[in-house]
Amino acid sequence: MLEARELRKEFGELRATDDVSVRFGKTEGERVFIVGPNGAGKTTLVNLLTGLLEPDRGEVVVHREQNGSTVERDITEMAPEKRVKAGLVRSFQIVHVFEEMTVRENVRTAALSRHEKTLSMRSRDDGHGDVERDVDDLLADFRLEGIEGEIAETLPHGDRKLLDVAMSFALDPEYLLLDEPTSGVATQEKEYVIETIVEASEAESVTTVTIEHDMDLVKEYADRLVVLHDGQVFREGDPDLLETDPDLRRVLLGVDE
Amino acid sequence: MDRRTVMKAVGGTALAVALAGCSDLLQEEDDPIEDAEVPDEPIEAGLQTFLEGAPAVLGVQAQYGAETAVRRINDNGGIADRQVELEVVEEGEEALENYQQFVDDGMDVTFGPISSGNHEAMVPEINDQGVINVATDGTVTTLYEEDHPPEDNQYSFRFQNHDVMEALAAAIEAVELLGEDEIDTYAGINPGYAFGFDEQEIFAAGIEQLTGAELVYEGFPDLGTDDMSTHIEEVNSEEPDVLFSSCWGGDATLLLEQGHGAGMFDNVELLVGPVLYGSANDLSEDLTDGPIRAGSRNFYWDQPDTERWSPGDELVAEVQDEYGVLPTAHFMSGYGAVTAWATAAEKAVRLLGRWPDQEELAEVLTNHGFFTPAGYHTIGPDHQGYSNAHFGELAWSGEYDAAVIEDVNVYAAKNVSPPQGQTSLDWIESW
Amino acid sequence: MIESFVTHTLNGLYYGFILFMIASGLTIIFGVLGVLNLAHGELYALGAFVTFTIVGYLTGLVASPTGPVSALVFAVVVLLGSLAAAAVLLPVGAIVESVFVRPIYERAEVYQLLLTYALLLIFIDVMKFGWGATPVDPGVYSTLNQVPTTELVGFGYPSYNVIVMVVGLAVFLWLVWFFDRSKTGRIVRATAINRDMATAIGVSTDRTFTLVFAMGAFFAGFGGAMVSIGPGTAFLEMGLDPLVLSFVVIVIGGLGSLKGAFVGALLVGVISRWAIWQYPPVELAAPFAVMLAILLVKPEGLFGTWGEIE
Amino acid sequence: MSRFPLVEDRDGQTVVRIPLTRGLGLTPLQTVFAFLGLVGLFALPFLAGLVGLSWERLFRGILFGLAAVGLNLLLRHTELVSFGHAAFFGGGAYGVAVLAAHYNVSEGLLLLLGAVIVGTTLAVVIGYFVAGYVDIYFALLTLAFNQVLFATVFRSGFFNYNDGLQVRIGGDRPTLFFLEWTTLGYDLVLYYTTIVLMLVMLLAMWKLINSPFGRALDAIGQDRTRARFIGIPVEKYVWLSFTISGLYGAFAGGVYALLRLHVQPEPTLYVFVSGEILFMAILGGFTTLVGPLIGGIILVYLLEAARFWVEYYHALTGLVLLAIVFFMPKGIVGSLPDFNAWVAGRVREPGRLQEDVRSATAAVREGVDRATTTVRIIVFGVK
Repeated sequence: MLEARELRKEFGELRATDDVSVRFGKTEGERVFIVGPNGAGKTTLVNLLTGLLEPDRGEVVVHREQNGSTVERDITEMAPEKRVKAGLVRSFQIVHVFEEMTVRENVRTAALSRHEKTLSMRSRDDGHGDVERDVDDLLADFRLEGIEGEIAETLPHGDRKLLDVAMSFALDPEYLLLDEPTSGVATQEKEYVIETIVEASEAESVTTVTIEHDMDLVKEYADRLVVLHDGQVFREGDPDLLETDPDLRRVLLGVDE
Repeated sequence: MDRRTVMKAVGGTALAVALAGCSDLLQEEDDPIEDAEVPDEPIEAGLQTFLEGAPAVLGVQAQYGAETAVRRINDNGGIADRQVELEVVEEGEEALENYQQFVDDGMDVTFGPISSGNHEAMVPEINDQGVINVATDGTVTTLYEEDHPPEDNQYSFRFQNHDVMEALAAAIEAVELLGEDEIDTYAGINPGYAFGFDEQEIFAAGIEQLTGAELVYEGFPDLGTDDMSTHIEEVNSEEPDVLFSSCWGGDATLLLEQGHGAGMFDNVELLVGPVLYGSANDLSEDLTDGPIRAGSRNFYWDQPDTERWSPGDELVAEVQDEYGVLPTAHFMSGYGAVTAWATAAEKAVRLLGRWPDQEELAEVLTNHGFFTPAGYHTIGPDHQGYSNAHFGELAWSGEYDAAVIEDVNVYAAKNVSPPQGQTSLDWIESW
Repeated sequence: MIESFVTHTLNGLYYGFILFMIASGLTIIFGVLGVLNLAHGELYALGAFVTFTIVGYLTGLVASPTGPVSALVFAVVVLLGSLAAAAVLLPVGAIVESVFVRPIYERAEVYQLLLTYALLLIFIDVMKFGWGATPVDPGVYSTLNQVPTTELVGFGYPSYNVIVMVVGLAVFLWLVWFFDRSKTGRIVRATAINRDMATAIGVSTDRTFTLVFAMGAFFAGFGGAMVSIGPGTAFLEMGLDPLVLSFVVIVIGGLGSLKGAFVGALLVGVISRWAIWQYPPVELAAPFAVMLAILLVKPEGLFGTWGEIE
Repeated sequence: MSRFPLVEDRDGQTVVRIPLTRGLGLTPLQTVFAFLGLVGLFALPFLAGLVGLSWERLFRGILFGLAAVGLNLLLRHTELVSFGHAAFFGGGAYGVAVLAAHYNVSEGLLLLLGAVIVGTTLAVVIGYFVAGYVDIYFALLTLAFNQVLFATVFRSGFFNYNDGLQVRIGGDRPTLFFLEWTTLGYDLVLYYTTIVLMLVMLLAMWKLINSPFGRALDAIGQDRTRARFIGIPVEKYVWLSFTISGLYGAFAGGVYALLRLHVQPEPTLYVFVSGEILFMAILGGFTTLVGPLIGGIILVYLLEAARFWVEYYHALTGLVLLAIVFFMPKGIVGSLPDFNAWVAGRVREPGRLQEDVRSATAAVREGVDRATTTVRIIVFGVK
């Protein structure tokens, strides 16, 4: 379980997250969706959890089952690349892939990292069979096999999004934080993107935390809902809240009282 | 003075007479070495010097000097009938590489460089390659005194006086002018590179030995800087009796300009600068104000007085005519280096009856003596040239519309340099 | 001691203003075009050489000053000459931008370095061809010092330095006004912040870039003019060190920030003069040590704003 | 399998395998070039003179070029522009000079080892501070470190100021392999030792940039944030590559000192030397492994020898560089394929050459027009 404890981050006057406390992965493979209006602090929360930003106060804690008991580990000070090794992986709202590499090389680079082989001096094609097998599987899972030789920057946007997520999965995550995986994707393709992610995460029982604006998708796929508003947790619970809670609707529509 | 006397006085050959600037004293043609077996092709010589930028203030004078000497040689029928062809190239930071290129190009002799670091780099290479180089400048003292004593050095020579000679001359000059008891404090503003550090060290040793004066400030502005105001302000606040500065070229004019601007000359009794006169052609009248004694190394064009010394007079006329400048000490660096080699070569031909090889020529050049319009020069057993050092009051000449020095003091080489085999700092301590 | 402190600080400010005038052009060009112009120092040197010619000619037309008033007239003539010399750099900058730099905006940025380095080398020889290989000096420094300035308040300080500080401040204020208030300046800023947006509202980015480059060249040339009329000389390699020092200044200040360049230049000027005063051997290293110290503590510089003129 | 040894078919392409480089290969054309290059390198001291070139100068070019190969690891892969690589070149050179001048170390290979240690240590220290920076901040920080080092050496008596230090022990040049040599013998032994070591270093670099580590560096260069979030310790890897990069410079600087036997700050440590090393990489073709080496040879040759050919030798060098920027857009080696195609095209249809000239003229004219208009606007305002 991944926990944010009273995380606070200020940018000048603005308090982007105001002592946010929330837990993800209460059950194995839980699908949590973070929703909220623009400027609610969603991306900041993900950035704090993954180490892109340092909190002004508060902690990030991972709970792990060990010999039948739960062990807490404070990772607030941990460098992002170490959190990745600890199973905490993310994608970005604006696609971050290695633009000049092919699709396959992108995924392979991530897989090499997962296999602790980035310091290896052996040639690329030489003796990394386990890595290549992983890459093949992922390309298949994300239906990228047909375009594995294409240079990343030439791909259509939807494929770039999928590639970004595929790279995250190549890291064998325990928690995967996805910052708007469907942003910029044509409406008819959104379903496809989310569906692909869900399939992959269920296969590996990865806990996913997804920022999403499309409430239809949220309703369809969320196990649990976290609503942020003005840097605070406004509501937390079942996706049915979207239907039942009038305050929530008002907040999400951005109509202030 | 008849022909025989002149010839004898300057070393016996028509060429030597011509380079001493006395050819009009020769009344008849005579070639004592016409029987010598000498190759027909011209002598190829290379000169490297600073041809552009700030140090070109010095370097171009050396070029003029060398060219003038070569012109005079060729007008007088060459060296044992061989004409000299001089190739001039920018020294830059690649003096060693330039020398190698000269050797690859088959040069018979090379001249230059100006920079002492460049010269240091070259000396071992010169001895490896075995093609004589007569350095115009590159005057760091320790080079021939300690680093490359005669037993390790066969082919590398230097014409211009070394640094100790001018720095000590500066110290003695200050004492002569102000009196031993009047100098209690001194300061230095010297360019922040090897030459400036060396000059300051030697001057300090000299002036302290002579007067017991105390150092109150030493600053080393960057070479080619555009602002010395901090150092000048420190001199202003310390008010030393003597200020020593080995700044040259643009640094020298900058020091004088900013010094005047900040009233520095009201705060020092005397400024002595061993190479100040090198900037003669860049000084304006107002900069020559103040108690400034400017050095001119081994040559000042009006010493002896050109009114009475026709070789000097002719040289100045020729240089002004040809280049439109007054010759400075660096002119003589080039002129003298060529002359040293040329007269030695001719001497060798006369001795051998044929053209000498490099080894023989080097042999003759060692302990060689010769004249230029600046007087008599010798190359010592240490391959270092020894000539008089000159200092005088910086002043303005309406006639030449240029800076001059007046009331010139001439220091014989033996008074400002240690005996052979002794190092300068040891020698100064023994005063 | 106190008087020394004041003088050293004034010397630092004077030097800082010189640095600012050189660096302002570099920071404008970098801020808007994103081009690190290695030939900037040569534009500065070219300004110094052109000043030698123009100011030399103009001062030949006026008689040597005899009193404070005529000295002031002389100074005005010299400053006008400097402006004229800097104006020569406008077409030079415009041509450099539109003929040489423009074709390679789309290429990897390192080619801009190679290109501007090539221009640096070519400019050196252009000046060698034009003015000869040895240094030149318009020789107006001591006359400028006859303008009464600090003596009026009973303090001896070279008037030329005072003139440089006043002129430098004027340059700074004009630039602030230009980018904050003038229409052209706002267009330039808009282009710097968002090229596409600027194009969308009908701004010709091509023209803006040429204009900015020409402006940068103008101020480089004006910096050269200010040095040329001072105690120093104009010589061929004079552009090299100021180029490197300009880097220091604009990095300390924060890239592309005009105010940053201003503060950075004065800081480098004053701190380095203080440092030389207290510990002379540090002279050569001082500006770089200041830069390292500032960047290692505040990596984005004092007024860090990426790609924006502020 | 192929009929030829070392030649195999891989992914439908014929490749030639080079010993010691499992998993790597060259195309047949590259193999021919590599072979010619090797022959050229080994025959250089004997061939250069025949075509009127100085092989010692070419040797110096190779050394600076090798430093540029090191710099290119950063430039091409982590996409960091270093303006301070003279620190390592000069550091290596001064490592040799100090050991020889102050500690009387007389064996050339030991001196070289000292050079590598000194220069690489500098890279470790400087790399530690700059690894977290990118873009121009990285460039100018490396520049500042370089200048501080230069200033220290320039103004320190220990290093004999700018006059520099001799690499001679009691007046004698160092031994090589504990043997004393004649002038020519020394230069030749030094050359061949260097060439052999350099080939090993080139192979190692080739291996490195094609390894997962090289991939990780590419990743860092292309998207630092993403690289961090796939678990690559970015700063550490940049630091490591910076150190390796410095090592190449240190080695080259050490050999330079052994060749020149006198080390001064301006030709080894000055910030413009850093610039030159960078420009060598770019002009030779920084997207290739050996481009920087070629760039080094060409730039050093121009900078040293052009003054013997023409009076305006800066301009000559500048024009050559300009020509490369505009006509060989990927540097010399990088543009070879395109250049071949262009020549072939013009040979087939000479008429298109006129077209090229026309379009180039038009471009220049258009540029001048724009410049004129702009200046008019600046001076007279918008009508």
